[in-house]
Formats: sequence, C-alpha cells, structure tokens
Amino acid sequence: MSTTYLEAIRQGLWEEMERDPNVFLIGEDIGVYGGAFKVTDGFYEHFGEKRVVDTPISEAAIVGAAIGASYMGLRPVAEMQFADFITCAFDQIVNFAAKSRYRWGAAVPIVVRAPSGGGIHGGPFHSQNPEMWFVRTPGLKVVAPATAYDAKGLIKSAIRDNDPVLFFEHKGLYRRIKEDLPAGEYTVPIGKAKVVRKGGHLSIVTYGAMVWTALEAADQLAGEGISAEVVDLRTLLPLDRETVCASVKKTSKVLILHEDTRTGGMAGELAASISESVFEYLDAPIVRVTAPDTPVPYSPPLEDAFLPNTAKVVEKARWLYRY
Amino acid sequence: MSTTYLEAIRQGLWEEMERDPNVFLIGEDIGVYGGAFKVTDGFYEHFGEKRVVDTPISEAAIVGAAIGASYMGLRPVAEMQFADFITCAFDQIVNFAAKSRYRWGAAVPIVVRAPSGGGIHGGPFHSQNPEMWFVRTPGLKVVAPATAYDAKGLIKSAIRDNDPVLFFEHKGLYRRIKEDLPAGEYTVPIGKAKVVRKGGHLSIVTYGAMVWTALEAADQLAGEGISAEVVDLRTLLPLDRETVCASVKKTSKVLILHEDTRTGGMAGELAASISESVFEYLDAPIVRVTAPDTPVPYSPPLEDAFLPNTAKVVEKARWLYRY
Amino acid sequence: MSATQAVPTGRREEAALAHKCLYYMSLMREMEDRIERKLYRQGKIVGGVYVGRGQEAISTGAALQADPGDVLFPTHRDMAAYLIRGVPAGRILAQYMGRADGVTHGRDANMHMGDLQLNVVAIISALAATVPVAAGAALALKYLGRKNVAMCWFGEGSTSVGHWHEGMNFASVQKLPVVWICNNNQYAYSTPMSLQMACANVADRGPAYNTPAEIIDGNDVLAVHQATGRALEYVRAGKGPYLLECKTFRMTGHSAHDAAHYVPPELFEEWGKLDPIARLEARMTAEGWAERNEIDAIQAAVRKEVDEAVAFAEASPYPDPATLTDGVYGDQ
Amino acid sequence: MSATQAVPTGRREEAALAHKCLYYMSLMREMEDRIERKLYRQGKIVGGVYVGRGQEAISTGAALQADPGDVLFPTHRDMAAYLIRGVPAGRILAQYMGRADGVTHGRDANMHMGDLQLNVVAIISALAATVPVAAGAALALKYLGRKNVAMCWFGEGSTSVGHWHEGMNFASVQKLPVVWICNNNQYAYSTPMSLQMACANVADRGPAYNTPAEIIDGNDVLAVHQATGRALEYVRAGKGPYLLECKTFRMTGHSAHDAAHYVPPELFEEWGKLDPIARLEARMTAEGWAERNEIDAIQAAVRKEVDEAVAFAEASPYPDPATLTDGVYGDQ
Ligand SMILES: Cc1ncc(C[n+]2csc(CCOP(=O)(O)OP(=O)(O)O)c2C)c(N)n1
Ligand SMILES: Cc1ncc(C[n+]2csc(CCOP(=O)(O)OP(=O)(O)O)c2C)c(N)n1
Ligand SMILES: [Mg+2]
Ligand SMILES: [Mg+2]
Repeated sequence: MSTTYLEAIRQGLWEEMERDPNVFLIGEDIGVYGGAFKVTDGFYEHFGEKRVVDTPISEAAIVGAAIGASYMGLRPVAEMQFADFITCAFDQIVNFAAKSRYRWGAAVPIVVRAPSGGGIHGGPFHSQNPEMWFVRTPGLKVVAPATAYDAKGLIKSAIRDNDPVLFFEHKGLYRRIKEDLPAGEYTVPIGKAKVVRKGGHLSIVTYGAMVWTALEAADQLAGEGISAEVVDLRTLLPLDRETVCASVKKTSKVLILHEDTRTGGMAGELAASISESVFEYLDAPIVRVTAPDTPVPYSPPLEDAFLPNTAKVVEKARWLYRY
Repeated sequence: MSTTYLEAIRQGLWEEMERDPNVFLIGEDIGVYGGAFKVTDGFYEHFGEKRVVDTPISEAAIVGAAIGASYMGLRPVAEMQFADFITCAFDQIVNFAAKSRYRWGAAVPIVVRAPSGGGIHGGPFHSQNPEMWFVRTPGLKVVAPATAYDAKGLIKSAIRDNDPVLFFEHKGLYRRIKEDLPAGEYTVPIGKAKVVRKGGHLSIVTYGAMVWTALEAADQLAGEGISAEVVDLRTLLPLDRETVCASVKKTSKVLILHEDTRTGGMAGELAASISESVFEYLDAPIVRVTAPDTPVPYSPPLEDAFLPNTAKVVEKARWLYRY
Repeated sequence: MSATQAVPTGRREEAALAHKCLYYMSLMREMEDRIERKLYRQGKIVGGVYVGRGQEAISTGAALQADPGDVLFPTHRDMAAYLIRGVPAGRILAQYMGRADGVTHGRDANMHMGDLQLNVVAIISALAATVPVAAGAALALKYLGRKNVAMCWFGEGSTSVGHWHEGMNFASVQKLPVVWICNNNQYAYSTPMSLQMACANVADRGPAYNTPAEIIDGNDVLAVHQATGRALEYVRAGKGPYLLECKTFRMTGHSAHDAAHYVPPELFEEWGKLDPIARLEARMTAEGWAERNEIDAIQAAVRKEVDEAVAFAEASPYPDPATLTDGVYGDQ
Repeated sequence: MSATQAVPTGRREEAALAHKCLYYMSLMREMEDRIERKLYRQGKIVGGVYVGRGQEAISTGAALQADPGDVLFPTHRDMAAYLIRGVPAGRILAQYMGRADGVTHGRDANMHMGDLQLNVVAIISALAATVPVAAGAALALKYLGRKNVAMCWFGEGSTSVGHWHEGMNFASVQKLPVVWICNNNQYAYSTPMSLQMACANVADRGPAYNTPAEIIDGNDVLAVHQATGRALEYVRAGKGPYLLECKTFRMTGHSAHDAAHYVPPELFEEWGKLDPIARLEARMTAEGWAERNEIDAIQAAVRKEVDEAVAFAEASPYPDPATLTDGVYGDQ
C-alpha cells in the first residue's frame, strides 16, 4: 500500500508517540483541527489534549515552551504552521536552543517541524526555503527529506536525537509523492547523504523537492548519453561532506541544485567544501542551478520562472558535460 | 587629527542628521545615555528627543517602527544594542523590510546599525557575527566596514540608500583603529569591494575586523617573499563578485578569511562564485580560514583559539603559496 | 419634494452615511462571494482565499471615518478599507488572480496589497507584524507635524503575537496617534478565544498599555463608525492610542479550503441573525433612510460593478516572466 | 536557656528564616561587591559585570520558598537563587573569571549559568527569552504529574519584549504552574519606567492574562518570602500562574562600566535608606531574633566564605583550548 510523504511523517510521529510517552506535539491548530496540512489529523482524538497541545499564535512561545519542556525530560515536537513563520521564533531557535548544550551542557532534544518550499502558489510568505538561516547556526541540526521513506525515518530519528532538529517538510511533496514503506519500524540516520542514482559523467547534488527534479533531469540526460549521479543530502547540518566529495571525485564535475535562492544558499557551502577537499579532481567549474535572488512571487508564470526545473538542470548539465 | 572607527560612524550620523531633517535615530538607551557604546553620545542634547527616540526593550518594534516611519518619508536609523539581539527583530527585517519593495513597490529606506564581532570577551551573546542570516535574504543590503574611512562613508551611503541596509559595525574596531579622515564630506559606495593591498602570489578575501588580520599576515608573508593581495569586501550584499574574481584571476590562488563561523559563512558564497566564474584561473584549492562551528566562547583562552588570527592566516597562505 | 429632502438635516447626514455604509459593505460581500464561491472554485485563484464575511461592518465603519491622509493597515478580512480608499475592484480581483493589473502585479497574493499613494499599507502574512509598523507610521505623522493618524486592524488571535505587544507598548509610551481596531471574530483559524487568551476580552489588555479600550458591537456598522469617531477625536488630540474591540463572528471557515467543522453550528446560526448588512438594511427602512427599492438599486449596482471588475480582472494578462527579478532593489 | 529558646515556636521559625535570609542576602552582596569592586577592577573579569545590589531580598525571599524540585529561572540580578540552590560560591566566581571550574567551564559569562541537576536554568542575553521557556518547564512538570512549579524572574524592562507577552499568555491559557517574579528596579539600563511602559505598574499587565498580580515591597525580604508563599499556594493548587511585582531599586549602574549619571542622585539616597540587608538586621534586633554579635558573626562568616571562594576561583585553571569544539552536539 503506497504511502504519501505526508502520511509517512504522520506515521513517524504516531509511532514515536506510541513508543515514548514523553513525546508530545505543540503548535497552532494541530489538535481538533489536525494541523493546517492535516499532518496531525486524529492525533488529538487518540492521544488527548495533554500530548497534542494547541497554542495561541505565538511561535516564540511554542519553541520556547518546547525548549523548557525538553529540559525537564520531555521530547517536544513543535509545528510551525508554515516554515515562513519560523522567523518569529528565531531568537529562541538560534540563541536559546542552538547554544544551550555548548554553553552549559543542557541538551535541547526538540524537533521543529516546518512545511517549507514553493510550487503551490503560496506567494512570498507561504513558499520560502528558510534552511540556510539555520545551517549557518552551530548547535542545530537541519533535515530536509525528499522521499516518503526518508521523511518517516528521519522524523523518527529527529525525535530520538538529543539535539534541536529543524525538520523541513516540503509542502509540495506532501501529497505528490508516494512509495511503499517497509512494514516494520525503521529509522534513517541524521547526517548521512545518499546517492539516489549512480552515474559517471557528472554529479548533481541536491535535496528536498529538487531531488525529483534532478532525477527527472538525469533520466532525460541518460537519453542523450549523459550519465548523471544524483546525491540527495537529506541532512543539511551536519553536512555529509564525505558522500558529496566521493561523488565528485568519481565524476569530476558537479552541478549543485536547490530550490532556495542563490546567494548564501546551500550551494555555496558545498562549493567551498568541494573546492577545498577535492579540487584536484574537478574538471569543470562548479555549476549552480537555484532560484534567483528574489522573494517567491505568487503569480503562476512568475513562480514557474522562479523555480528551478528539469529543463534548467538539463541545460546546465549538458553544458557541464561538454565542458 | 586621527579619527577612530567609532567616531567616524558618529560623524557620519551627525552629518546626515544635519543634512536631512528626516533622518532620525531610534533604539534602546541611545538618547540621554548616548548608546551602549556611546556612538550617539551628545545627539540627544543637540537634536532633541524628536530625532533621537529612546525605546522600550523591543527590537521588533524598533525595526517595525523604522519601517513604518520610512513608508511616510522618514529616514530612520535603528540601533541594535548588540548585533546579537537582531534575532528578536528577525521577522521584521527578513519578511517585512526585505520583501516590501518587491511585493508592492514600497521602498524601505532604513538602516539597522548592529555592533557585531568578537575579541572583547563578550561571550556567546555579545560577540556574534550575524551577517549571513541577512546575506541570504534578497532585498536587504549588508555592509561591514573595516576602516574608519569606510565606516563613515558607508554609514552615509546607507542612510541615503533607498533600501534596507544592515550596518554591521565591528565593536572590536570601535576604539582600536584610527585614521585621518578627509575634511570635506564624502561617501563610500555600497556594493563595491576594495583591493586594500596589491599582491601577486595569492589573494586574501575578507571583510570587517579580519581585514586588519589579513594585512598583518600579508606583511609577515612579504617578509618571506610571498606577495599577498588583500581584498576588503566592505559590502556583503550585493556582493562585488567582479573585484573578487579579478583578483583571483590575477593571483590564481585564494584564501577566504572571516571571523564568522565556517559552515554557511561568506566563504561559501565566495567559493561558489569563484569556482563558477574563474575556475580556469585557479591553481590551487580555495582555502578558508574562519572560526570553527561553535558558539563564541567567553573565556579568553577559548575565544583566542576560536578567532582566526594572523598566525593561522600565514600558515594557510604559506601552504597555498607552496601548492 | 422627494422623500430624502423631507428628512431634517441631521437625519439626512445619517441617511447618507447609511447609504455609503451599505454600499461598501455590500461591495465587499459581493467581491468576496465572487472570489470564494466562484472564481476560487473555478480554479482561477490558485493561492489562499480568506474572506471577511459577516465582518464587513468593521472595516467599513472605521475606514469611512478616516481622512485620506490617515494611514490604514487593514488585515486579510478588511477589504472594505481598500474599496473606501479607492482601490479599484477590478484591480483587487486581478490581485487575487495573480494578474499584471493586480495591485501587486502578481507579486503577492490576495489581501497582501497596499498603495502608499492611497495611504494603505500591505500586511505580510506574519500576524500582527503591521502593529509596530503602524506605530512607526504614526510616529512619522507626529514627527512631520501632520494632523493624521494611523489606523491598524488585527484579529483577536493576533494579539497573542509578541510583535503585537511590542507595538502596542511602544505606541503608548510615545503617545502616538494610532487607532487600534480588533476584529474579534472569536476564532483564529480553528482556535477559539478560550485557547487564545485567558482574559475574556481583548479590551482587557488596554490597561497593560494605559490605552483606553472600548468594546463595541462589530456587526453594527453605525456603532463602529461612531466609536471610531470617538477614538479619532481622542487620538487626534494627541492623547495617545485608542483601542476598539469589535465583537463579531467569522461567518465562514478560516479560508476557502476550511469547512470550519470545529465551530458549533449554533454559533453560525446565532450570528447569522446579526448579519451586519441585513441589520443595516432593516434599520434604513425602519428609520426611513431608504425605501426598499433604493436598497435593491444599491445591491444591483454593486453586482454590476463586480461583474465589470471580474471582466476587467479576467482580461488582465499574467505578468511577464521577464520581469521576475525586477525591483528587488531600488537601484537595480 | 538561651535567648533563642525563649522565643515561642512561631517566633523561632521566623527568627530562623530571618537568619537564613540575612545569610544569603549578605553572601550575595559580598560576592557581588568582590566581583564588581575588586576582581573586575583588577582586570580578573574581562567580560560584563551586572550586580543586584539593593535587590537581594527578591531572589533570596522567593528562592527560599521553592522546593528543590521547583525549577528556577533567575536573571542577571538574582545571584541568591544560585547560592540557595547550592551552587558553590567558588564556582560562581570561577564562572565570572572564565575558569575551568566555572559553572559553564568558561563557555559563558557571569550570570549566564545553570545546572539542570539543581533545577536552575541559564538565561541567555536576550531579555525575557526565559519566559516562554519557563512556561514550557511548567508544562512539563504538569505533564509529568510532578507537584513542582517553575519560578521565573525578569526585570520590568523585560516586560516590553514580545517573548515576555507570548510566554505570559501561553502560561495563562494553559493554566501552567509558574510564579512570575518581576524585579522592578525602575530602570532598564538607562531607561526609566516612564519610557518603558505607559502603565504605572507591571502588575497592571496581570489582567491581560487573567493572572493575579500582587505588588510587594521588594526590599523587604520577609514580605517577598510571604508573598511567594501565597503565590506558590495558588499555583500549586493548579489555578494557573501568579505574578509578583517586587518594587525595588538598582543601587548601581546597569553594569560595572556604567556610572548611572542618568539616575537622579536623590533616588539613590532615598532607596539607600531602604537597603534590604540593613532593614532586616534592624528588624532582627528589634524583634529579638538576633543579637548584634550574632549578626556580626554571620557577616564575618560570609566574608570568610567569599575569601575562600575567591581563592578557589583564582586557583582554578583556564579551560583547555583543545576543548574548544567539544559539546556543540550530543553525539560528537
Ligand atoms: C505569525 C503567524 N503565525 C501563524 C499564521 C497562520 N495564520 C494565518 S491567519 C491565522 C489566524 C488569525 O487569527 P486572527 O488574528 O484572530 O484573525 P482572523 O483570521 O480570525 O481574522 C493563522 C494562525 C500567521 N499568518 N502568522
Ligand atoms: C532583547 C534584548 N535587548 C537588549 C538587551 C540589552 N540589555 C541588557 S540588560 C538591559 C536592561 C534590562 O532591564 P530590566 O529588564 O529592567 O532588568 P534590570 O537590568 O533592570 O534588572 C538591556 C537593555 C538585551 N539583553 N536583550
Ligand atoms: Mg480571529
Ligand atoms: Mg529594571
């Protein structure tokens, strides 16, 4: 029975709540309503109001309360209704949660779930990819699954992790992708990238919804005799530099793809890492395919132009191949 | 008469307030007290409470009010008491100010001054370099002067700029550096880097307080027959990729230096830009010298180990030279 | 001598005001009905749709008191404020449809629109973020010696946001000329008042800022109009901010995709009887401010105006993707 | 039969409490005097120094009411809370001096310290950030069925911060077991109450959260102790949070490098007469709770304890730079 990305997250949350009575959910409209995207639909009925805490509109209080509860031994999973509102909880995340263990040894085992990403015509405040505000903040972990399998396995790992984990769920994938999940319980380790398609001519390094774009591009490129390897980062912090560099070592050419805007994006960090560690293996410039440096526009033709897509990846990959 | 970095900023603010009655200051303890670092000492007495607005402890309201006032035609200069507290105004900056012009054509000509940087044993919350939270946010401009001359010229340009400018003043430089400033009025353009020392063997690209570290390192390297060019970015967004790439084209080797932590730091963006644009000119890996990925520790021996310094730069530069 | 002329002067003003109120409330209602029940279902609006059905009295009654130089900060449920400011209905519909003639030219969605020429400021999604911004606009009005004020709306749920508190506090300390207007529709998305705040009224928060706070019937447009008049008098006199809590009810789901199963049906029923448009119509005929046929004429005019606006919006092209990166900066 | 034995039981308890209060207030005073007036001037403390001189009654009176299982969230002016919790004086001084034996092992500065074993949580610099965190701790205590509460201090200036409002509101909606304690020392850095809030008292903000709020004399340690008792009774009964506003005065600059020229000298004079330690001493002798020589003995013991603590701290090594990157993550 095929499981959607959304349902996979649901299952992961449900299983962890069944497993550990200290796991609880906190957020806006997650209880009776079941969450803006219905990820927690039915949780309130099953687990009760103690473990599914509906809050006022107070992102800072949601994350702050999660931190405080985690100090007392609980395992809070906070939901941002949209990832865009995480900016309202920013100080709590980057200053309170991220630095707690380093400063005074107090672990902050919280998860902040945040539906991010575009492609649903949500406009500038319901489409952002805020990951880089956090990838640059030591003490946090940042996860961005692309598949239903990984989404379930990573949410479970995130809940069990002893550090604050930001869990960016791509809302465009919620109901778009499906796969068969194993019957038994499993986790996916935080901090490990995955080669999701093997190839020899060039590497495409990406994460989140763009993994599907990369795979489509790789398919198309294969038809032209170009063999692209696709690396799905899965975790953005800590970054699995080894897997990325191993792929580049093999292919000698790399295209970095992300839905996020260009300047200060993940591609920068990857480019630095690659040109630091495997420079001698590089046979071509490091190429980026990203959104341009603008807010996410609302109107469909504008957003379509804004988002990276298969055609843009194929074009750049061809150029790279021929280089 | 030699002018400190702090005094240069003071002068720039003062001159702009004299020039344009719509320029005003807003922040905590900036009035009667003259600001935590005394940057606005004497302004309240001279310009009065209308133009020097002391606020409650409300960073979001400070920036929000600045935005609102700018919509009405004023030119607000907001002060964060320490750059670290800018996280409390995060939503206002990255969502309200940054996106306003793009969304609905409403310019937000505000300046947010933020004393940043370490080396004063301020600990994790009085030493941060928050620039990358903003460099990754389209619609903002981010400035980080290294010299008294640039500090004055850039604060004046920032005030005249029609977009939101984050002005990171390195608090470690406030009273440490001095220079003679021109008698007449001048500005320094936003968006232009500067080659502050010419050299042929390698480029050191940096900004803020690290410019002085780079120059010291270049001096020392010169003694060993290694000629290092030093590029001071001055503006971090929009980034002057041309000046950086031109230098790399010339030297073929580049060391990127910043006080900020490594992952997701400015060096990443620069590395991506360089390996994208001037890859063929590179004769060696792109090297980074940065702080490690930890919060800024308080104790002097820890902070000394944390901060990049001349010795670390020289060592890496030597390696690069020999490569 | 027509019926209207027979009315004494004071009554004539009341009648004229009632006509205006009815027109704008009805126009807002018709616009939103068309958006939510037609265009959205036809797939012509691809982003979110939030309407102010049942709450039209608040933006109408309040905005009609404002001078053109007063600066408005409406929420996603205050469309009448735009209409009163003179934003053309067609451009609002084009906005919803992501067209080039939309108020933001397709850059932003639905009620995220503003026009500084008309002194109306665009919200961002993050709730209550306009509260400190409105305080800043008020600061500027005072700074510049203008006699104008800022008028800022927010939902009761938005009062939980830290920015709300900071803006309310700052404005009160600085005695800024701003009228705060709470659309208390008793729900924030699915969250009822009881899970939003422990106090019974948003007005109970006035004393925290030493800001006078008045509770009014938000479904009575003339009551809102009058209360806003009192608030404006206080605020224009330089006494500082004033808070109006308008009790109302959200006669719809949170957005077009929310069926509001969590709202007890009795509440819809009860509040349905207090519909501000029906109430005003009844009052108008009862007071002799209008004949039934005059009211019908207003409604017909409104429908025609919206028909034309829809036609305008549908004829508007989509924005040119070539403009995608324009206007991030002023010196671009 | 000694003088103490002559005191009836109730009085004996009062006397014992007064002794304890005097000891902790004096210890805090002596620690901070040594830090600010000696170690800092000797250059042995390189970071910021903030003291609670004149405010010792608040952290002392309140923290002495707490059970060890109650979770404390003190501010930068509440050192007594740490001492009462059993954080050794020497480790606190080592903390200020950035030494390996400091509570945070040199990682963070001054009062930025905590110990979850002792149920005391470290502030971050951003003011009021602990308020929602304390609410979360209280939520967990309730969740886990513990009978304990959270006790969270903040300055009056911190009540302007959005996080304060969000935390207060959330705690009240959820009826969480938390006692809020405001150190209202009338200044926030250089900012007086009048520029911080338009209301006269922080307690005026209680109704915004339907949280009972009591104003007490923050320079009377026994009054603070009693009021905290009342608050705890209410809170432990599951009735929700309780707010205590303790009026006091900051008898010092904001930090060691601030001469507080902006404070009218009369205020220092006036409040100097209300010094909580001198007042308690006077009361103790007046009530017959202690002879002057017993009080002198307490003060001598305190000085000796601090002498030893200084020696401990000065003997403590600096942290090893090789540990710089340890402990950013748990699985490192
Ligand atoms: C900071 C923030 N958090 C969450 C949301 C998602 N959201 C949009 S509207 C809404 C409810 C708003 O309630 P209220 O302020 O009462 O206004 P109403 O919609 O009832 O008019 C929520 C939670 C948001 N827009 N901003
Ligand atoms: C969010 C934030 N803004 C600014 C500061 C700088 N700052 C440190 S203490 C202080 C004053 C605090 O006043 P109050 O809350 O009354 O506490 P007090 O120091 O008077 O005890 C300020 C402004 C800060 N620490 N955090
Ligand atoms: Mg509402
Ligand atoms: Mg204070």
